[in-house]
Amino acid sequence: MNEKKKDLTLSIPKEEIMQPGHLACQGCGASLAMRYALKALGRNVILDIPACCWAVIDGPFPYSATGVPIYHTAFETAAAVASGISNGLRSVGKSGATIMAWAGDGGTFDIGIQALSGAAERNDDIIYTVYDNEAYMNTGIQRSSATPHGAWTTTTPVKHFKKGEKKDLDSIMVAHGIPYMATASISHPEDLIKKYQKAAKIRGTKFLHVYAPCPTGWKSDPAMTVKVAKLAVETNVFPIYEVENGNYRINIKPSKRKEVKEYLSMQGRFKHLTEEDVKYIQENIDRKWDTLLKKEQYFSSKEK
Amino acid sequence: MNEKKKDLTLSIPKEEIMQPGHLACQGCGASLAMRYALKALGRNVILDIPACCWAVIDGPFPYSATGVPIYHTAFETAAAVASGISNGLRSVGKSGATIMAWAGDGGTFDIGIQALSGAAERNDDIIYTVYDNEAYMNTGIQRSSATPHGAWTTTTPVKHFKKGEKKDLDSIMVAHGIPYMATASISHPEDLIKKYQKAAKIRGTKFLHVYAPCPTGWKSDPAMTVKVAKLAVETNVFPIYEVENGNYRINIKPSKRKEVKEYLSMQGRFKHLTEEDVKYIQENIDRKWDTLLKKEQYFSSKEK
Amino acid sequence: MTDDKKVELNKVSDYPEMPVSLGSMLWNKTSSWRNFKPVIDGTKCIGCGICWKFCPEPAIFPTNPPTVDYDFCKGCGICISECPTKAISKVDETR
Amino acid sequence: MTDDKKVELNKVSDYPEMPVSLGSMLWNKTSSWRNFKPVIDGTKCIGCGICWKFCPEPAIFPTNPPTVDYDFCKGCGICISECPTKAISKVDETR
Amino acid sequence: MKQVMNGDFAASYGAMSALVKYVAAYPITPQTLVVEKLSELVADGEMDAVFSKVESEHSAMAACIGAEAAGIRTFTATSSQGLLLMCEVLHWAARGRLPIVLANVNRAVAPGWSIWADAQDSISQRDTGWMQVYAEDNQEVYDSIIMAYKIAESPDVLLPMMINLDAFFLSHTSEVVDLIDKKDIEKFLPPYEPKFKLNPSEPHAFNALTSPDHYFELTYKMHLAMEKAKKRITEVGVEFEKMFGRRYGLTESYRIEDADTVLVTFGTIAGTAKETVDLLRKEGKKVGNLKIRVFRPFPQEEVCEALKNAKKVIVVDRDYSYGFEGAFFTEVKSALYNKGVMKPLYGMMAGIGGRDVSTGTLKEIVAKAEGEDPKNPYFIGVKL
Amino acid sequence: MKQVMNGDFAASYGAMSALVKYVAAYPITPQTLVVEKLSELVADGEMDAVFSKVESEHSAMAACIGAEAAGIRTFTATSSQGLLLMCEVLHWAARGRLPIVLANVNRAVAPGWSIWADAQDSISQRDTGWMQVYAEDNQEVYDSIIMAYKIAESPDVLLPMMINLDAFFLSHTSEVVDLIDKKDIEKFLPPYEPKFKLNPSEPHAFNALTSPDHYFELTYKMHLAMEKAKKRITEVGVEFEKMFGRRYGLTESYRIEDADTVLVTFGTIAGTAKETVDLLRKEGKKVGNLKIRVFRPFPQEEVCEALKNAKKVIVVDRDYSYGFEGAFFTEVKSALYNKGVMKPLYGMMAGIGGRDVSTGTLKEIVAKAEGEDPKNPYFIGVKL
Amino acid sequence: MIEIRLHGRGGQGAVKAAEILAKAAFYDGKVVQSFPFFGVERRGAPVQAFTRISDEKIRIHSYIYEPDVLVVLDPTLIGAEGVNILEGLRSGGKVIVNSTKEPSAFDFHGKNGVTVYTVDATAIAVKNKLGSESAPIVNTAIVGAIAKVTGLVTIDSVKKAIFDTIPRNKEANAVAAEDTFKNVK
Amino acid sequence: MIEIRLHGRGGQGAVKAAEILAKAAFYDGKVVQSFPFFGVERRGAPVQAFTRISDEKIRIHSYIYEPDVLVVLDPTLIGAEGVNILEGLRSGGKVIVNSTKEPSAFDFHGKNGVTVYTVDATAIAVKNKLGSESAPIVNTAIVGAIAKVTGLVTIDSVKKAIFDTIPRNKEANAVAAEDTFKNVK
Ligand SMILES: Cc1ncc(C[n+]2csc(CCOP(=O)(O)OP(=O)(O)O)c2C)c(N)n1
Ligand SMILES: Cc1ncc(C[n+]2csc(CCOP(=O)(O)OP(=O)(O)O)c2C)c(N)n1
Ligand code: SF4
Ligand code: SF4
Ligand code: SF4
Ligand code: SF4
Ligand code: SF4
Ligand code: SF4
Ligand SMILES: [Mg+2]
Ligand SMILES: [Mg+2]
Repeated sequence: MNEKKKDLTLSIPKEEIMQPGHLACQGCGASLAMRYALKALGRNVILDIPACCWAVIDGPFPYSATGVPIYHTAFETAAAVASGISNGLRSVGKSGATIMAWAGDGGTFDIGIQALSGAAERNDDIIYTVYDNEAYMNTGIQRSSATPHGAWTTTTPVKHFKKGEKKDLDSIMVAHGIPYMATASISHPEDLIKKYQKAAKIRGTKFLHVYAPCPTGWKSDPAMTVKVAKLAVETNVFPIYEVENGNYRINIKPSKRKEVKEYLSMQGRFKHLTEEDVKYIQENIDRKWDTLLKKEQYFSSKEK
Repeated sequence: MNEKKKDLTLSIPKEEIMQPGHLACQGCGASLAMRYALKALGRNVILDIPACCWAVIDGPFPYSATGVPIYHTAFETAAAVASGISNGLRSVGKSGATIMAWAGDGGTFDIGIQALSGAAERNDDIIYTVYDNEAYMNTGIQRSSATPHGAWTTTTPVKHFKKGEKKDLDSIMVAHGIPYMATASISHPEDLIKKYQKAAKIRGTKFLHVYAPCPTGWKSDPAMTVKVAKLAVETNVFPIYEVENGNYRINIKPSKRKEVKEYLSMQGRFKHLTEEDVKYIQENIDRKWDTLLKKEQYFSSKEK
Repeated sequence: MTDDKKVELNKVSDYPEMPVSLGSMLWNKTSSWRNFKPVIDGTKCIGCGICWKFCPEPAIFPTNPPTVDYDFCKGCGICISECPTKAISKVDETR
Repeated sequence: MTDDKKVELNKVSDYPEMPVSLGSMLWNKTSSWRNFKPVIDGTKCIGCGICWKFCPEPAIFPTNPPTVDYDFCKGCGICISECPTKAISKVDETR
Repeated sequence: MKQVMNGDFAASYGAMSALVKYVAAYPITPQTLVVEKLSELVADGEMDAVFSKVESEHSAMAACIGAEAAGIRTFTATSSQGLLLMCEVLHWAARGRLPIVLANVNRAVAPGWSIWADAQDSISQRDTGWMQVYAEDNQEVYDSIIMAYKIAESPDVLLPMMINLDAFFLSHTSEVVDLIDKKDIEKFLPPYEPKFKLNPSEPHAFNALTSPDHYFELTYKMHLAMEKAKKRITEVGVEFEKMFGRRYGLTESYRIEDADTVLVTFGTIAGTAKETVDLLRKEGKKVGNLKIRVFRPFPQEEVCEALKNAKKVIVVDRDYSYGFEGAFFTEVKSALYNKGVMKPLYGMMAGIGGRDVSTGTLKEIVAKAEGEDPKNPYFIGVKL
Repeated sequence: MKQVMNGDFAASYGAMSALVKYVAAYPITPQTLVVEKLSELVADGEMDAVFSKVESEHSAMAACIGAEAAGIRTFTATSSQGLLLMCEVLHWAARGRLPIVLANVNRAVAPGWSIWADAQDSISQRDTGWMQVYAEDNQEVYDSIIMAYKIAESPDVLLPMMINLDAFFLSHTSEVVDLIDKKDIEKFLPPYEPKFKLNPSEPHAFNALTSPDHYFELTYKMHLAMEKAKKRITEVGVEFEKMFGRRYGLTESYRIEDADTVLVTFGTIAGTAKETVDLLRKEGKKVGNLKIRVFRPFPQEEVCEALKNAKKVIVVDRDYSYGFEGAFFTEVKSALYNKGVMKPLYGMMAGIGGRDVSTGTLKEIVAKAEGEDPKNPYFIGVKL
Repeated sequence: MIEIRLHGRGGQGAVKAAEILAKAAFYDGKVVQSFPFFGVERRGAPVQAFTRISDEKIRIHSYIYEPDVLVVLDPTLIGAEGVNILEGLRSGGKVIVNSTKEPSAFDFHGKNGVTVYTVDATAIAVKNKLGSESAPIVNTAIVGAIAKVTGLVTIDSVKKAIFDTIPRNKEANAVAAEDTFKNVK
Repeated sequence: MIEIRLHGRGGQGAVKAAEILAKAAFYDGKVVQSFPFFGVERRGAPVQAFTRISDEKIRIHSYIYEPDVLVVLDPTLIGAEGVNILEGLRSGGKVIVNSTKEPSAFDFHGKNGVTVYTVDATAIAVKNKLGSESAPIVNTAIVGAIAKVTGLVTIDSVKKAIFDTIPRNKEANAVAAEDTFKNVK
């Protein structure tokens, strides 16, 4: 009966491991992040997830939407639990599955950084993902140290909006000397998936920092989630790069970087900012991008 | 009666704030570190000290050897308690004293890194000192993430000697974007004192990493404490440098770096190492020194 | 774990010893979250797969043209704004 | 807090409400830790102050030549090995 | 001034009214509204304080410890996992004799994750040396925080105090709260001026290594302080009533004089229990309620006195010491034992993990106790 | 094979003998010898296990949780501050139903810093859902760890277990310990094969958000597991005796049949108490000792049975629930109350902060109880 | 004591509506209590909120099982999968629905003594520029209708409560409430 | 039951000596217990260690207050500030000192029934190359003297215990013990 059409174009793996029925808000970037990561890694994966939106998204007891084993764990323990799973299985010679900690920015930049630092120092064989929505969303939008300068949150009210830069966790993790650190965005699933596939093949601690807009917390239109993420890349708000054994590679270099203003204006969390504030933010972005370019120039395998 | 001689040459402040009678082992580098730091800072100082040798050195209840107020606190809380003291006093307009967290490498690189990272992110107005004796000494010489590759400790017994590099906390702290990070050694008290004096004048989080040999844990001759520390500098095992607002400056560049072998051979903790092991260590030191030189070259205010 | 039944836990002995999942979330038809529905116009569709790629549920089947799974579509509108040919429209279900 | 007396805490009411220090450690004569004593030879001493600078206790007074405080010197030997003129010698106290 | 506000806001205003200078806290459901409200009050300049937005509850308590040791009045708030994460530093604050005040929203302990009402979090910290109050409504939350500073900072008490409020049933429930004027507060609450504090001109080392020669004496002083705290809580309650008309003690009795059966309850269940008592009285049943407001120090004298006429006692616990009983149940019995009193006593666990405790539930509990012999513990409402 | 070893080594060999595969631990005095010994055993290849040298106790327990959830037999050891730092994750292991075994060296809790014997650390974790054993000597430390796995891993128990040993008095004291052959262990202890584990071919989510509709039932299952654990502890003790000749139960009675006065003790004090009983018997005093070996689940039936003939009971606590009493004292009374038994009962706090409890101390305690009326709590040896 | 339950969607402000209602009753001299559904609110997902209004001290703190009044902020919720709007409604109860329809269009109108009232709060919100046109915010508006239908609170108190609670566009919100007060059927 | 207290300095191995003594007694069929002073050991600072030897199960776990035998590994400790070697020694007790001196050189010799024995364990350690010349380690050597003076353990068991306990130079350590066994006065 149906006219025979050619197949739909699929630029990312077809199999859906994460299933619908989950509890993410409409237009949630974090749910996209998981969908892509699992497409990249397949089913031979064990996840552990600390307190964060994802602890809710997966569904309540006795259900799960994700299709792979998940250990829900205490907020500050994501990396340590993953270490335990990985080393525990190694102790009995079962090291086949990919062990992945999957945590929010709060659980990573703040309360979980110690466990992460420890795992990285021991170079435990895990992937650590932080899906970054730049605040504590699960508890209702409080600042984290990943919250960018200028943003409103409930603990950085408009009169005291967040002051100070986002913690540079990427550089911190690079300083830990781990074999692989990469940033990725839900707006660029193909890049993201390639990075997970690469990470799965490397032994030791891999750190992936995934940009995941949150319409609820950013006061943005759920329909704009992907657009906002794309703009973050195009404005250099969130550069897409990777560091392998200390060697930098910027994966996406916008031919002409867009103005941060465009990015900010899509999000209610920034609507109180003055022109001057925006200028300050723009300058910082440009300065940081320059530093990153320098790092790529001086610290890359090519340069050696 | 005494023949009149000219005064003794004093290259560091004369006043002794720390007093004898304390409980450091013979030849303890950590006690020298405190002696110098207080000479630099004077008496208008509030210290907090987590679990570490210094929690014992100061003396038991109801005594204290140090001459300034000390809050002994839980192992993992040094930075957070200092933040609380600093911000608490600020809340009532009393911001005169220097607030300093004083912790061992274990309490800093490992169990205390989260509190430190948090304080740095908030840029709380404190000096954070880690006196680094490269292991948990107070509990009897267990490895920390500051323990160098190759070292024996009780938890890295000779057959499983410490593998993997010392965590590069200096770079980690630089990545936090704090205004001041510096290394110093008890073998170079004049440099050390200058750095404390500088740190005391900067607002925000200052991180000082002080090299403090431990004859008990390093199985070295107590009489050699200063010599060992000096050699660490001369071999580039422990480079002396500072980073101010992202700008690197190497303070001491050995004209000809000595062989690490000389340094290692003074310490029982390394006596099991083979020639090959030593070679590996030498290579790593040289590689790291090169990276540091590059950083100084590309990231310094001069270069701008 | 793939069927869409709710798990019956009516008495203590029905409960697993550990707090583990025993079923998927497919019983949870999130259609009730939606206040409009995306409708794909097959004539405008070029089969690029972008809507499928960016659906966060996922609630789009990768047919050509794609089909929306209205049991689960939450009505976020991402597919609508990402479709390069504006082949997807927003249909009010309210009134 | 600077005298060298031990603090008397003989009954509960002697104790401070909080666990705070009430005296210095100067009562703790660490001479008992020592198994040799450093002796400075004033004739060899050039007054460079290095021994004073590096004593961890500190148990050297900054006189010229320096004087060792034998109440507290623990006998670590640092002053001996750092003295540029070998003006300090190790004297056995044992036998 | 009367306002409609939820329990979290009541706690926030409590801290503001008590002239707190330093706050360090970390968000957790259902305490989040406290950190949000305090952020706002500080940002708006209504509250003259510094608020450190720290990276964990552990650091929240540690920062409060630092500030309090420097002689600053501090406040924090948390719940459940956050309170447990503080455990080591809770002990620190207590043995360090720092009169910090903490508002804890009673929430169930994971795993499975639960954000709902349950007192397991605070009950499991009963051995830390903190004083513990359980509030019945938002007014009590607010008032208790103000009184807490006066009690805790008493030179012969110097112990930290935890004010507990039930998750959602108070934290997110809006009720009328009467706020006290700053002028009146200043009359009621003296400034905090501790004898020992971190002060370069009077240097002391705090908390040094304490040998077996001294440690026990310091513990004993904690005991004396707890004994004294019982008196102070009562005194301060009386003073508070004189100034503000609302009375709070260690316990609160409701229609127990002639009651055959007495319910022993805490937190919001106490309010629902009073309602239930009235309903049952209408049915002709002589029931009363004893609310245990202060759990640490445990008011054993008051509890024994209040229960002396009861023929039957039912203790309702929204907590469970796994492998034994509800904590209130155990301790009430222990207190009666000390007085040599033995009577039928039933321990009922109810409302665990946020399960609702309605007047219906409490009626069921009373009916259960009427029927049978003491066989403990009972779990009320479990789908057996 | 008999060897002279300290308590920490006994704990280490216990883990090795129990065929533990994964260890994550962090050093703390006086537990350090455990991490050192295990490091050595693993390095030497004597123990076929992976040892993660984590960055804190919190991560030690978290890593054990991860490994155990993956179906691996795990072990950790800690003490005092370390145990408290684990608090949140202790709850996690218990409600997560993971049969992890932990050796805890009972050390006093700071501040002031103290490294000496005191059970406040573990007592203050009595509400976490962990089973708790208190060992009297190094042999019992070793044996208890081996039995712990068999008990904890029982499919109807699935609860973690903590074996406590007194700081220095056991941890650093060398005694003769009889080690069991691997062959025999394999007969005694079946491999760990949990029904649910992290396994990609049978995916489950563990510990998800649990609404008030379900949480209470899971708590109730913990209660059933604790009840079952009492039986299993006894059964496993009998089996152990059959195979290895040493018997361990929930409690242990010493000369109590005809005793007028019974001491109730735990840990090393129990041993010293037996010695004291013999000394006092020689003086003609009819004294006995009841050692409470297992504190969680609390063996209320056994305690009541053992105390039924006693005219006077004295509970010795090396711990103190600030603002109330010693924890053992409270719970013994509560247990007797449940049985309707009332008799003179004295709570004596002794040995706090490492103060020595000698036969002399225990004689003083008995003398005290002979003289006076119950006035609790007593603090023995405090320089009043 | 009167018990009211409100139905809305995560992000729509049903909780605020319940609170405004409570505050209004407080200004009218009543004792009040209001609270959200105790759960995890998700943008888009169905949520509930509650208000208790009484003349005496409200001592109970437990869920509302048998509301006297139901308020439905989003009409798509009626009949939506997994949502049972009518659960527990007392016989003789009132149901206020934000809808363009007539009360009689709802099949439960008149059954079990239940009366349905409708008001086009969405249109009123749009008219008053509350929220955006595609996502109008109706939470303040609807309270006017509640005031009218139940008589539990005066419209003046409702307006006062709106002024106290809403940070921006206080005036427009108050006008909207007045509008629904007048236009509910 | 016999109770022994050993005095040394942090880093010298007094604790190991106590343990070797206990193990030796265990090999001789005794029930034993040994432990260090419960405190913070500091390199150079005076420390103590203890051993109990008995024929029956040792049930007590408490400090030793009245030792039967004292062993002093470092003679500079005698009379050192804050150190009271003789504290609690039972009348009739024995004191073994590592010293070149004669027993009679110690003023407590013969008082209160106390007998002093001396042995130059340092010289013996140096001779056997235990530790360095400037810091000889005497802990194994001294146990030989204890065996001889007290008769509590056989020298063969002492040697066995040394072999079991000392990681390196087992032979030389055993020889040293034999030497002190022979040379104690
Ligand atoms: C110890 C502890 N403190 C606080 C919380 C409360 N909490 C749960 S999730 C969360 C925020 C998570 O933020 P993030 O990691 O950024 O994840 P997101 O919710 O944004 O996805 C907080 C504060 C907790 N569960 N445990
Ligand atoms: C929570 C906690 N875990 C462990 C300890 C035990 N502990 C005390 S000091 C210490 C080692 C300290 O090492 P470091 O910080 O390097 O200082 P050092 O002793 O080397 O001077 C340890 C593990 C503790 N006090 N608290
Ligand atoms: S709050 Fe944000 S991150 Fe969390 S589920 Fe909603 S959209 Fe996703
Ligand atoms: S162990 Fe090392 S750091 Fe500690 S007091 Fe002794 S010498 Fe100093
Ligand atoms: S509207 Fe959103 S949820 Fe629905 S199909 Fe489109 S992308 Fe998927
Ligand atoms: S995005 Fe548009 S064009 Fe592409 S497949 Fe979907 S409907 Fe067709
Ligand atoms: S030997 Fe050491 S302690 Fe003594 S004076 Fe010299 S440096 Fe100071
Ligand atoms: S180091 Fe030597 S020369 Fe210099 S002051 Fe001291 S004794 Fe004199
Ligand atoms: Mg986040
Ligand atoms: Mg160290």
